[in-house]
Amino acid sequence: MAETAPTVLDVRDLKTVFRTRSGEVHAVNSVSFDLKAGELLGVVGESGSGKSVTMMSLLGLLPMPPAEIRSGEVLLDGVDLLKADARTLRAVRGGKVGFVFQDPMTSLNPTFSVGFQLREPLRKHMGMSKKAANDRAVELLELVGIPDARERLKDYPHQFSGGMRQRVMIAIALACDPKVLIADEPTTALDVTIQAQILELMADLQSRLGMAVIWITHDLGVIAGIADRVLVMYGGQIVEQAPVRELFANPRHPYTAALLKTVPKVSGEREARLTIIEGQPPMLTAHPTACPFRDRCAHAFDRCERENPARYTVGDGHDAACFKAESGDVMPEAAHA
Amino acid sequence: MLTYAIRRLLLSIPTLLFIALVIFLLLELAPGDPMAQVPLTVPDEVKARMREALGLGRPWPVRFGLWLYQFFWVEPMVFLDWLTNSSFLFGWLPDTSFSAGMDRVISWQTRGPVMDLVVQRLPQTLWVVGMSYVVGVLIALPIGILSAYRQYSVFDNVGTFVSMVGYSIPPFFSGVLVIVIFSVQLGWLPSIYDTTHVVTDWASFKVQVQQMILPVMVLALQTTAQLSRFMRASMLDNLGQDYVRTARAKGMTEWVVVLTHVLRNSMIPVVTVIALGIPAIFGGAIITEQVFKVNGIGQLLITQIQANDLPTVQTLTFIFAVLIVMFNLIADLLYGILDPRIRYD
Amino acid sequence: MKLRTALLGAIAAVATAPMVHAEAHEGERGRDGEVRILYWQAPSILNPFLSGGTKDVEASSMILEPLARYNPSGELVPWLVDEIPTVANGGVSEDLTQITWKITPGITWSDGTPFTSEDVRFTWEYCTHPEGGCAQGAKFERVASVETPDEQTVVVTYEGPTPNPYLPFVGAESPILQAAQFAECLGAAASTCTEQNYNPIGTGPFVVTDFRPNDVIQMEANENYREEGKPAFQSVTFKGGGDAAAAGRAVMETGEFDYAWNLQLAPEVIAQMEQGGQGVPVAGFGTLVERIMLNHTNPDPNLGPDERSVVGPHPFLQDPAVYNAMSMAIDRPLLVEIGYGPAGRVTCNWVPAPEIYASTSMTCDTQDLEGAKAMLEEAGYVDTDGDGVRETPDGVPMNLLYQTSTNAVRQDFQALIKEWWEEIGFSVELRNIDSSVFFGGDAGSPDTFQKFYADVQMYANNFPGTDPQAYLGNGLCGNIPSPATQWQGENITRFCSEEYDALWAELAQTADIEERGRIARELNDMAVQGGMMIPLVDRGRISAHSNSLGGVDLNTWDSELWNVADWYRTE
Amino acid sequence: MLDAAPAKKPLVEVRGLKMHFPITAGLFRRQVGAVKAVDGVSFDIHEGETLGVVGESGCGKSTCGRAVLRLYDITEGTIRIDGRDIGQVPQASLRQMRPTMQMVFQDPQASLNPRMTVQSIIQEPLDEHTKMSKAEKREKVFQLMDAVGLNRRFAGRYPHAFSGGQRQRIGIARALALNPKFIVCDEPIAALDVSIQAQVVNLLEDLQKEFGLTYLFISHDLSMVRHIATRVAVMYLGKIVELSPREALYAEPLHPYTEALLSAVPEPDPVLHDTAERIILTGDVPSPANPPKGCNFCTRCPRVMDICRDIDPDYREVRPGRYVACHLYNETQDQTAGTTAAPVEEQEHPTRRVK
Repeated sequence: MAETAPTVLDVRDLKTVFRTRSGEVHAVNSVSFDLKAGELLGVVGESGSGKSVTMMSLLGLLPMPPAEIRSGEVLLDGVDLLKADARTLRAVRGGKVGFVFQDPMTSLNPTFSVGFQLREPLRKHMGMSKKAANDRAVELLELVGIPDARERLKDYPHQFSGGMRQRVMIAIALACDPKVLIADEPTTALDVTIQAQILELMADLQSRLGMAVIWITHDLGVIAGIADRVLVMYGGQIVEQAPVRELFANPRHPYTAALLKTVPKVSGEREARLTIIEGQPPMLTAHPTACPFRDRCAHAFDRCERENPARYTVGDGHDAACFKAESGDVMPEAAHA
Repeated sequence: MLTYAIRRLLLSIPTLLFIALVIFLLLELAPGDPMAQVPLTVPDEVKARMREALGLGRPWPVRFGLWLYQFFWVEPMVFLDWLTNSSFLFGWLPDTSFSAGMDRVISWQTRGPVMDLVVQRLPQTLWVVGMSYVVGVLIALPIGILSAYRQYSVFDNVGTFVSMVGYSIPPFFSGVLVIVIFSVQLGWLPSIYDTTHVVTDWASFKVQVQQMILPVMVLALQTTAQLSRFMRASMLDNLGQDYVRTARAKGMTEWVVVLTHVLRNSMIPVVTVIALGIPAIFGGAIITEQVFKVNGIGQLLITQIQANDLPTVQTLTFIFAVLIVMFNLIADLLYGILDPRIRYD
Repeated sequence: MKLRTALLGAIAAVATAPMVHAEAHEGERGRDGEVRILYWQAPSILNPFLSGGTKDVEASSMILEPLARYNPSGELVPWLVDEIPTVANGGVSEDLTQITWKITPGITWSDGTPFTSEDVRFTWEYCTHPEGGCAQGAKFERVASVETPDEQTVVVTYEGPTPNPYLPFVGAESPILQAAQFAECLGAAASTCTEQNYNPIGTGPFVVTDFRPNDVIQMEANENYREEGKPAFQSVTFKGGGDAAAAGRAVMETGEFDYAWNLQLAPEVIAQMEQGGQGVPVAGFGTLVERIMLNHTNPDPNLGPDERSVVGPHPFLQDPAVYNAMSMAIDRPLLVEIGYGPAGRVTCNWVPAPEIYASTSMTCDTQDLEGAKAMLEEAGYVDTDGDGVRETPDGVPMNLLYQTSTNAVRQDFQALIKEWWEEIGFSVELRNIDSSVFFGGDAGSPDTFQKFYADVQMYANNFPGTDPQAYLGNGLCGNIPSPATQWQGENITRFCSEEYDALWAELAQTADIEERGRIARELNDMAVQGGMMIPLVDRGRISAHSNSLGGVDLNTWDSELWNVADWYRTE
Repeated sequence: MLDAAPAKKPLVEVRGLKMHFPITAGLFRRQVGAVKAVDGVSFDIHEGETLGVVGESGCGKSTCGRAVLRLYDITEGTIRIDGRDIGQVPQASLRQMRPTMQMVFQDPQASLNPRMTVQSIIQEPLDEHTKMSKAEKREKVFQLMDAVGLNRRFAGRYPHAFSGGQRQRIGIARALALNPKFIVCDEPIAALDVSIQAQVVNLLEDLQKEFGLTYLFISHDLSMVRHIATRVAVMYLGKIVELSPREALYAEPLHPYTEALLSAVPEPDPVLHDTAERIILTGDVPSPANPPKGCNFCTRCPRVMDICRDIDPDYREVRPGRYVACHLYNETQDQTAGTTAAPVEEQEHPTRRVK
């Protein structure tokens, strides 16, 4: 992982709120992170932790209303996407930034052929002729390892297996040589053997194409295998950020530590009893004024009730939002309001 | 798909025969007398003789069998004869007379062949009810799409209100209302439909359009109300789907997202609903036809029901049953054609 | 027969006004273009012998004609003959068994062939064929033979003396069919002659060009019509369908049609439509009487179906004090006003017209509740148990079940009359039955008017033509419906009186018109005073024509369109 | 290597279980084939143990679980539960057997009637199968709620008011209501978050100890199965390819599929990840309507031999307590598979071993 690589995406103080009938849900709270060229940034967290919403917020893919981006900056190549007009945003989506979503069955339009769905971004962003787009589509399918690519262009999504469908999704995301690929739980819906295939494919593609990848998952195993750097999210906030080995070897946030312990393994020592995190994730109904993990935290003390901890630097590229880590310096731009 | 269609067609035969029997028995058991409209001045024994002449003296299984024979054997023969004698298509074939000497299904009230009545009534029904259906569909689809896309907007709320009005105001009210406004008060449009009007030139075409406006308007309001709601619901279902997010993530414009990706999927159920509504066109719109004196199939059915004209009512309701069964099949097949995920075998 | 000027109400007078101008209005055939007629009940067939329906009879009357017909006064007028045969002019035999019609020479069918006595004879044959199901069969019932000594002469012989020989070939219901056209349509074949039934060849002023059953008829002037310069209209559009309100609107408000038939509408609705200024309503009165029939047998549901309304006198309804009190309690002018307006008049008679047969011996146009109560008290009907309902001297409470067909006006009447009767001490339960069941004649249904499973029932009835003999025969003991007769028979109330039967027999033997009138009036009084019914309203008919249509002369004895050949455009 | 708990008698005995769903086609809907969802499966479950069934989606593990409870009318085979043969018994007479065998479903959202309160959901089996009084039932429901860790105060609430983990607890309480001996848990944790999965698994273990339950635990999560199961059956395309005691299976998988499956599970340990050798299978699982000739796994097997494409291997006990269906173990039973297996030929085969 080259520390000197330039930053392609810089997110600062992003706040996203959903307005529902029963009040506001503060889904993303003051999230700040950056993405360096060519790295694979893993984002891990349970459902409701805000990891998907954060990524959807970046390119305005949340339905607004009910979603509303309260504040923040998303700088892609120096352009603030939150202030960009619709046309600019559309040029970025599918162009500079590609997306892969969780369920390849529902994420592909069932009534259009795979070829049509592949050609769409090519013709829009690259202005290709139908013929050129077709050739490129074949190339892309071959790139993601789909045999008989040319024949399969006229097939519909349901005629592909789950793994093949996700390959098609990846081909679409890669169509216009994106600088950034955002993959939102891309292997969650797949079987382990297929997941292994896709993980291998992604590693291969990244090394060949060199784009930066944000990989959202709840599976620590996947993160361990693929990520260079990891963001841990909880309750709409980033609670820990670290290089992958550092995170697994030396988790500094109690949540990260507990999460690592709850996961059983297929090898090594078998635990007599699974470690659990008692309680439920927090309801994000108000702007947080306390640590979101305090109710489930074994180390919580009275300050955690009163104040939401900032992200304190605890090592090289490693920070954690916990008062236990306070000895370090506060991340410059990540002080929770 | 073909096997599926054939299988369904074969299955529909016993279904339809059963429907025919049920209709017959229902009509048979319903109270009422074909002589009820004959004035009281006609003595009872004359009425009894008239009933006898209609064949009412025979037991019902005989009459049902006769009707089956007439409907399924004689009428097709008559149709064949017509094809070879006077139709455009097969007029060059040697004239046939398969049906010579056969008794057709005869209406008790008009003493004419029922199928001739149907053929006579179809044009105006198809023109008026069919046109209103087309107009209704053409209005309903954009309204439904826009209502869904701008859910809870002013437009959507107005659409909801208009649909509610369309649903809840019966045509015998709205029909009379528009007659009072446009025919009586303003005098712009006729209140009575002229079924004998023939379009020959621009002026007569204008007359035809004028006399169609009111009934089409009243009927289209209902179609629009129902379909636009359905279209809206279908669009809303699909707007929330993952593939819409994918399309947006590919940088597609909203126009493409909505009118290409979402519309195609939303149309699948809507098209089948539209197909299922088509038999209703042939069935006519009983009340509206009555209000505007568009003497089509619906009006025929209601007058013959009032007259207890069993053969006509039996034949008409059975034709509706056939149409409904057929269009159900067509709707299912359409579903298979439109939705690549569905394959019949 | 005298002109029944008395029958012409105020509105009818308006209608006759243009008739005066009719004589002055002359010119070429077809000069006035198109006339548009609207019948809200659409004609379904143009052969009146296969349909009893008024709409069909009247539509076909523009094409088919009888030998003689009735004018608006109820007088017989020659139509295809030179004069009406009578005993006086020798046309009717002295023994009243034979009538001889002389056809006017030179009359042709619309296809140009001559109209002959053979056509008349054929018509008799057609209608009396046992398998034909002829709706007018009753008119030919006593005819023994029809002979044609020559092409212009028709001799009708009856089975016995027939004081009223003017039934067959008279009036719109019994016109002449063309023998050549209908030759193949005898008996069972009648139903299959679609072309003939839809497009009969006639002698009338118009010929059919397009007939669409239950929808529209298009007609053209008959080029072979016998009268020069008639009809004034070249074509007719005869539209059917919709409802009475729409028909009235189309003539009086939007002016789309020239003539609308039988506007059975609430009086205020007609008045409002008239404000439209495009047309006017016209009224005519016939013999249709809305009446309350009184059951002479006991309809008690506790009796079995074979006893109910069959045996045993009614516990109180045969007492004159009871039914006279019931009649006195009714405010007939109010009923007329709310129910029929200009289309109704108070009547105390069963036979309200023609004038010669209309009794004048009774009056009933004032309500007298106190008198009614007194009458009941005096006859011993008192409320002994204090529940507000009188009991008979035998202690039977005076409960009435009052049934009628479902119809808005009838239900209004029921409500009012119930109120009045309850005021004088009856208990009244109301019931209404769908008209197709009520009048349907289904022997299996308990709800028909023939079965009369109620104490009183209300409906309207009339008789065809002008002679009431057969109608008065409805009161004969022999006509009582019962299980034995499969509930057939016209004597619905089961009124039975030897005296009445004897007097009716006398009527059947009498030819002299004045004498027939006297006997008929006496029979009418006997029946009403004997408690057969309580007559309420003489119901006329209202139609409407546009302001520009002249020559309309509303006729309730024959087809409304009887003189359509004389209609013309006034502007 | 001896089976850990051989002494106990089997509570559930399944022999040759087949569950085929017919495929019909043509004008007269003739059967032209069958989806062989479960195709000849045999196993025992001892009293008080947990048999884990693992496999990828479509391998027939859920169908197998349902078939064992006779939620389907099975195509072939015998099922004995607690000494009674229920394989071919008509559904009506199964009713009285139902209390001893229960099921916990995957999707707690879908398997709970949203219009019933928690109280009535848990009480429903009691209404059906017992003659308890109202008060008794109420008390029983409270006991069950205590047992699964739900607050009694929430008995009157509706399912939507609960989180996924709590809903699964409701489902478990319902399954426990009739004091069953045997519970089929069909992917009970698949829909739950990681931190909640552990809670539910621990609960299931506690309940097993407390009530002496026997589980058939169906899951695609090999690490969870490793934790909860006593013995593990690995299914592939309708058949059990390997059934072994847990420790033995995870330590030394015998069947090539088991081996590949285990190696595909991502380990939450970056160091291990970078060093371990991984087998990545190519291609997809064939359709159960049209399984390959010979061994079902022959199309993807990294150690495929000619015989595998012809002959379906027998399912045999190759070592004490270890059952495998693979031609690699055709020789004597006491040979160690890993060392004596036929040499692996890699040249043409697309399966890769990666680091």
